Amino acid sequence: VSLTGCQKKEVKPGDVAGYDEGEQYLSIWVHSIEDTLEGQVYRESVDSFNEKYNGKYFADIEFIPRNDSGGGYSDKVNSSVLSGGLPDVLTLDGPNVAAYAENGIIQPLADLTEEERGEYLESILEQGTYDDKLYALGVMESSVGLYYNKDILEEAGIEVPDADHPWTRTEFMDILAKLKPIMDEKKGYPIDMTFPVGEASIYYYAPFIWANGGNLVSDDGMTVDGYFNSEKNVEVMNYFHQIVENKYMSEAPIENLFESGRAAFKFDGAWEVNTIYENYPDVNLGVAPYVVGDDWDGERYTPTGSWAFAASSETDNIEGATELVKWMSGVESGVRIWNEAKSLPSTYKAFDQIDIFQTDENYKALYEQLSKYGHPRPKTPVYPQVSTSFQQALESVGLGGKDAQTELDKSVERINAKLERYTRE
Amino acid sequence: MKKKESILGMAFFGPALVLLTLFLFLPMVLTLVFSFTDYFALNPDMTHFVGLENYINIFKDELFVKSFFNTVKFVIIIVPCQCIGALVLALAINKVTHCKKYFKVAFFIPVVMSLAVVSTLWMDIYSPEGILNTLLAHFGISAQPFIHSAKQALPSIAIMSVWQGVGYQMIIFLGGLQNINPALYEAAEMDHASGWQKFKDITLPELKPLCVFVFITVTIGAFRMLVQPMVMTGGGPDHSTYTLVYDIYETGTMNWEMGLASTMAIVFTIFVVILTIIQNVLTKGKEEKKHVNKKAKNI
Amino acid sequence: MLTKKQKTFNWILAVVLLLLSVFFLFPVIWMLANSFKPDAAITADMNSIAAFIPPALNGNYFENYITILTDTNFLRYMLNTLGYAALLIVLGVIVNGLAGYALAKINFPFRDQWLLIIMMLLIVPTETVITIHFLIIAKAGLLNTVIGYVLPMIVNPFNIFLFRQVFVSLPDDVYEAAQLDFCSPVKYFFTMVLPMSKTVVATVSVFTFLGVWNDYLWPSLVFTSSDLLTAQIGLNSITSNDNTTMGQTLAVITLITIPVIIIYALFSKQIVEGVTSTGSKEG
Amino acid sequence: MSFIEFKHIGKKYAGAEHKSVDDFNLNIEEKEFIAFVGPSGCGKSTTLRMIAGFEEITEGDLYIDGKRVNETAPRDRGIAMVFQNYALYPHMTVEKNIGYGLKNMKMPADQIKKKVDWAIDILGLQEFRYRKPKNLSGGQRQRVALGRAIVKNQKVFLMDEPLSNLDAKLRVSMRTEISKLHREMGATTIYVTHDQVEAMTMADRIVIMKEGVIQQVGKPMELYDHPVNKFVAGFIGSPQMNFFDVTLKGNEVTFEDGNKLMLPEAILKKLNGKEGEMTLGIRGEDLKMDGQNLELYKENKMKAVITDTEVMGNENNLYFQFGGCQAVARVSKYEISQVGDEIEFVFMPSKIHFFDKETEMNYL
Amino acid sequence: MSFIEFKHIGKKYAGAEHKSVDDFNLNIEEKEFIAFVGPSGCGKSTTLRMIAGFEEITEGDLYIDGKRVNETAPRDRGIAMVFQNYALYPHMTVEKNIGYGLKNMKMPADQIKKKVDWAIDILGLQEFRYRKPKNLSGGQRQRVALGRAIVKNQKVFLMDEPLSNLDAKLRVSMRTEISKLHREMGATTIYVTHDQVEAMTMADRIVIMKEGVIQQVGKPMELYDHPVNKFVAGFIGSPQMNFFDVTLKGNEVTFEDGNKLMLPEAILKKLNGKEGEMTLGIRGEDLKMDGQNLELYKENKMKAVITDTEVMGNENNLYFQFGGCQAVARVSKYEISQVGDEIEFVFMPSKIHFFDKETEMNYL
Ligand SMILES: Nc1ncnc2c1ncn2[C@@H]1O[C@H](COP(=O)(O)OP(=O)(O)OP(=O)(O)O)[C@@H](O)[C@H]1O
Ligand SMILES: Nc1ncnc2c1ncn2[C@@H]1O[C@H](COP(=O)(O)OP(=O)(O)OP(=O)(O)O)[C@@H](O)[C@H]1O
Ligand SMILES: [Mg+2]
Ligand SMILES: [Mg+2]
Repeated sequence: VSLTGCQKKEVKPGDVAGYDEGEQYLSIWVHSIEDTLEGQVYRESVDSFNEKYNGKYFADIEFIPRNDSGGGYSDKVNSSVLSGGLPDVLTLDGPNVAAYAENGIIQPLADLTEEERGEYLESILEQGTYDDKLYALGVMESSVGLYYNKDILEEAGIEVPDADHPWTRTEFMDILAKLKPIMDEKKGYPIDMTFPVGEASIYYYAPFIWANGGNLVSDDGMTVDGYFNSEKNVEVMNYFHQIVENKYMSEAPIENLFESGRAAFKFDGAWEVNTIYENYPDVNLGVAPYVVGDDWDGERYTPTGSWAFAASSETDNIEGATELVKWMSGVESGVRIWNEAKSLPSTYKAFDQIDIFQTDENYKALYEQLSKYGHPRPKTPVYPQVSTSFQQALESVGLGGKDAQTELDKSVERINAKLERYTRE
Repeated sequence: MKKKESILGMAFFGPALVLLTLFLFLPMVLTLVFSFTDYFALNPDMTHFVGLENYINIFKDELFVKSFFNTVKFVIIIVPCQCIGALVLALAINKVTHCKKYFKVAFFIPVVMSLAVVSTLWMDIYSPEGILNTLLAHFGISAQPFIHSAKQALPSIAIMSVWQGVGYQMIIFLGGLQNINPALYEAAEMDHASGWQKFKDITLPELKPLCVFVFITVTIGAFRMLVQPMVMTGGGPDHSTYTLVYDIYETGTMNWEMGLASTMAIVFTIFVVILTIIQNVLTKGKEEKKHVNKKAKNI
Repeated sequence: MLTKKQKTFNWILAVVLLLLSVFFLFPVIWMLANSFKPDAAITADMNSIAAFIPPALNGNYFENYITILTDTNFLRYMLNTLGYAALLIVLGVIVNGLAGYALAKINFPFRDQWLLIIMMLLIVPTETVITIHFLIIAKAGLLNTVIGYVLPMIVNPFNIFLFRQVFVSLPDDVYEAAQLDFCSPVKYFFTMVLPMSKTVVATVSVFTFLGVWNDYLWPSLVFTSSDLLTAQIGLNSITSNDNTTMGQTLAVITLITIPVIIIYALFSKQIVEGVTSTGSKEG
Repeated sequence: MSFIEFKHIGKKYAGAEHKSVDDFNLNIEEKEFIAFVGPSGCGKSTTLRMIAGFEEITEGDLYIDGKRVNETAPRDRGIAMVFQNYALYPHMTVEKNIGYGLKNMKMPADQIKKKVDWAIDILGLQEFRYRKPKNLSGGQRQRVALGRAIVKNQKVFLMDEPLSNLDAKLRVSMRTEISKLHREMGATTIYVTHDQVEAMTMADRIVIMKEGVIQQVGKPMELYDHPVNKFVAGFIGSPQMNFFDVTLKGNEVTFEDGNKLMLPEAILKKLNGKEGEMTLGIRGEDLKMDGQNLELYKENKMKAVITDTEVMGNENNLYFQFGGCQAVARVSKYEISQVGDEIEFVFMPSKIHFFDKETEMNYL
Repeated sequence: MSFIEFKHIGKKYAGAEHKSVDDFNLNIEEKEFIAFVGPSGCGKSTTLRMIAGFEEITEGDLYIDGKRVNETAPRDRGIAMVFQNYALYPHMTVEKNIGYGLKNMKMPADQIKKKVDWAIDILGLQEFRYRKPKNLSGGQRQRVALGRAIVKNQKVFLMDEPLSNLDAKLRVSMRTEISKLHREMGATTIYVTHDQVEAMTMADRIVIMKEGVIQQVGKPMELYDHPVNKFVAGFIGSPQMNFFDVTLKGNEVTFEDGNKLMLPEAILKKLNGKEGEMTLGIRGEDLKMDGQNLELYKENKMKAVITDTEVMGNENNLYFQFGGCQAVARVSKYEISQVGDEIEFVFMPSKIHFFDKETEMNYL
């Protein structure tokens, strides 16, 4: 079955406004339409790239819409792999780096100087690296905060520790227990959390695994048995079930529980800070450090990761593509993405240039957590399977109360089936 | 003369045939071919022929089997509810003398709204503190988890789906009802038929061909259930709302396992085709039997 | 003739239906009412009857709409979609109509077999073949073009089937009369068959419109240029934007729903008739 | 008291401009066979449907067997009806169609069978007993519709153009069949038709309607021989009665083309001195051209040239110009004429009618 | 050479057991008006549709104006046709319906208008000009269908039961209209009908068919007076010809009930010595009961008792038992009789027919 064949678009100078004779043509796909704030940032970044490298490179951006359930952009990439016609540079979600690299859809970037590497947050470099080679650089980073309602904790007389001394699971469970009667009175729950379908579950809750000394996959990404279903992970799963069982969280999600002052804690993305500031000024917001395992010894564990730029394997101009990737993920673009779309940037300099990360304690806390303790999601070509398996296990153990070990073993089986493709030869 | 007609026929059918070939037959054939391979979307060059392996695997796959039964459950709930609901609505609207036009539009409105939009709205309805639970609280019923519980999620989605689609079938039935010769009812009135007898002896038999049509479209629709669970529950909780088409979609698009997804699609299609045929044979068979009886009596 | 008993029954029926219709309408009402409110008001009204009542008329009544229409290209997307729908309706009616006519009235080889196959094709879920559509369109170099978008959507087994069912019952003698009036088959199709089958044409048109209007996946694959995007994509990108408020989201959804409702209301009579002629002849 | 009484019955459809039936008064005796005739849209079906109870009576009172039935449900009026388009139950066999009413009346199965057998026998439907309506020819369907009505033994029998869809031959035989049934069953029958031959041959009395108003009620030959107005005269009889615009002065009738006719005393007496412009009417068969009559009325002999003939087999119609219009004479096949022949004919004086020019009423 | 020639034309529908039309031979002259009659299903429409080119001719050759047209497309045969069910274009106004053919012939617009105006005028459709077919009454639709055919000035004019859906009154007037049009336009016309009155009054010649086979071709009165077989004799004429089973011996005809009739020399001569069992046929109007005839044929006077009467206005049908069957006599309205009256009547000897019992052929 070979429908494959290079169908790469031939673009000649003059075909596109701005593409002049003597320039090298670089096509780039982004996963957002031009109309969105994010899309506009990319458009601006590409424009400034073309200005900067006028006469040398010309980058031509295409916007490909993506819907909530992941359709659209990824369908298009998948189909283009088959039909040929991938661009020189494309965006991809952080956890997919391994799969794309393993399957030869993207190629390693040209070497970066130490200085260039040093600009990026460690989590970004980590996310973009597979098999010791750097494939992708993101312009955005993300983080999840353990938000708390200052007024409620004060009322309960609970002190919040600093980033280097987070609550352990046991401590946190005690706090929840303490909050329970108070929150019952408010017709709420100690913590506003859910195990949502999709990517969010692994994103929010895998840190509990890492901070417990556990892991989901082996370092090379090719083994899960003994990792995914390790005893440590069983502990974590059971921990979540306890929270549910004790009714510290609502079994079914309730809209705006935290925002309306009926929950003391909430796990949510960094954007939540902005949302609360803008829409719920009554909530006195604080950011606590992510909860750790009882034996935590300071290793990285907090959620990170976002879409990144990579050079497709179809590009024969890896130098140019790398330039474009660097530019798109660079400081200037990072500042822009914050200003326009309120996404966290990916470089230290960018954070430095944005006042709010110095002045606002909550943003500052998030930045600190990210830069010090950020941990990328598992790097394995079967990531999608790992992610869904995690979510499903969490759901059936946490909510369903099933036996954690059995569930995790089942997951391992399912993931192994997918891994077979890579481990065959 | 005959030859001319053949040419004319092909000329008329031609454009559709070309497009059908390109966009339906070819994809189906490709799907069939893929189903015997381990075609992986991210790495098409590495495709191997694997024989029946995929077919064996999917039937060993618990999730596939589960999604299969979920789908059947959806069909079992949706088909009778939607068919009967549509019929009842149509009968009522046909009968009612006030605001007929308004009703025709009102019940159809969910049909014209996109599934994604409707699903989002219903998530609010079903939410623990949503309208429905608020309403239940008025009757002293404790809050129900609905789409957040493995037990209730599937029926909840099925009900929403019926709600959304029933207007379409209602319109079909309404058309059928308006086609029934009113003189038949007058004749039945002369023949001292009660309201129920009129329904049983005139309305139902007259609507029968339409019922078959509606039944098939609703069944196929229910089999193709995807967007509602995707938006509302993501197939959960505990895969209780994970459907066949959802599985196909995830396997193919999210997990890039095109070979496997193709196998599922083929199995799915075969299953529905068989069902349709059985259903056709059943209804036809009945008629033929009657025919035979009639002949026997005539002799 | 109505006896008193029947009259009372009719009133009861109307009331019951009215209540029931509220159940079918409330999402729309909720959506409509809230699309005029700022988010704070939406949250505040959430669990009371106020959620179904639009706010009092004030200066920023249409603010959500204004934001949507000025800050985004949504209007443009809606117009695009209308254009595609129009194009697809015309092409779809011609291609499917011709095929349906051939299957109904012209004797050509394997006609009945074709019909059977078309009925089988009704089952194929679009989701499973869309990737291959994309491949074909990509191979043909038609990505990001209107033609590439339209091409796979033109032919539709359901519509062919619908057309056939209606055309079968067209009287043959009109065709014969037209022949004696020197009318060619093609001309007959366009000047006689289609005008005589207005109801089914209306039905197919509305269904086509609905399909185009609510489709997300296919346009998202084909189109990359924002000049060409469709309303559903616009809706999706607007709603998935974290900065979009609930009210704005509802305003977009309202904008996207209203045209469909209007079109349906206008054509409901034809649809009822068109649909009937299909089903009832089936048995 | 009569069996069915219409008292000032009127019907105005919702939204209609005019009344479809207006001030309808009629008494029908038990066992009578009444035919309603009139041009299309004159209100025949409407009246019938008011009797059956399918249309509301908007004015007046309807009595059946002494009871006012305006508000009675159709099923309680004791009526059987044959519908214009049969209205057979399409999914039931002939047998079931006929027995359906009895079944609903909770008659025991063996009695139903007896009744149905009887009807099937009478109507000659034996071999179609297990067929469904769609497999029957028009005539057979018609008979099923009749069967459905006759098994029920109701006192009133309504038929709405029951033969309109049959071909001429079948129509004739069904006519006899219905007459026979009526004689045997003795139900009061109201029969709507636009075919005057049916009405003439079957009915005891005919009701002629026009635009919702009764024009004349009477025995068939009464209507034929003594129509009360020009409408009735023209409607009954085929070919239509000949009408001439004439001026009467003394006993002399002057036609537009100057021809003159002398009236005998008997007619003048009936005319009661009326004079001036009027319309003279005479039927085709009353224009005589046989030797005997030519001899008898020779002082009034007229001449004309035949412009057209219609040969009907048993008789011929001769067309010619006379008195300023086209006239037709109906002669037996034994009197043969060709186009172009000059003929002589006379008016049978006793068959002449005079109508008022304005009111169109018959003077005689 | 004739204008239309059928040479051994046959038609067998695919899948049918029997031929629907069998060995059909007929020559039609230019400008002739031919009527096809016969019972339902006898192949009339099939023949007509073969002429138009809508059905394949499976056997034999068809010539129009000297050219073999078996394979010619309908539009090239120079034919205009009025369809049984009008087949009007439902979405076009009357005017457009009539002009559509001309428009397709690329006639200039002003000429079309003239033609259409002319047709609309002739047919009295002025006030319906801009109506669509569904808003017309049956008779008006009929006229539009006619109009569509006449504007095209074709040489052959086919009509398939064009009046079957009209009421009696309208039928009579349309009959005249069509005859007039035929005379004015002079197109060769083939007219299919199951109504013999239409055929008798309009056609130059009538073709009687039965089960796909021509039974007789001839002028109307020829068929009426000299039917070649019992089928034709029975089919033409209403009420049907009386048939009696008789035995002929010498000049004595014996009926089943023993009544005897003496035949005159003239008939015996024609019978040419045939004797034995045969069928005697005589039409109702040839059973005479007026004084003159009773006197004339008094040696053959018969007696019977009237069992039923049909009053038709201008005439009456009297039914009675005679010769072992029910017989009918047709008498003028001037001869009045009641059920139960005993009547005397005679057979008009010159109108008696004798048919072979086996072959049903007319002996005379
Ligand atoms: N439902 C209705 N609404 C308004 N007017 C009606 C309705 N039904 C009949 N009419 C009108 O009432 C009048 C009488 O109609 P009716 O059906 O009684 O005529 P008819 O004598 O039976 O004629 P036909 O011989 O054509 O059947 C007609 O003018 C008709 O247009
Ligand atoms: N398409 C067909 N296939 C098979 N047999 C047919 C077809 N059309 C007509 N016939 C048969 O051919 C015979 C002649 O039919 P035709 O329509 O010519 O009758 P007709 O004389 O016009 O009768 P009618 O007066 O009822 O219109 C009938 O026996 C009929 O059943
Ligand atoms: Mg009527
Ligand atoms: Mg015919």
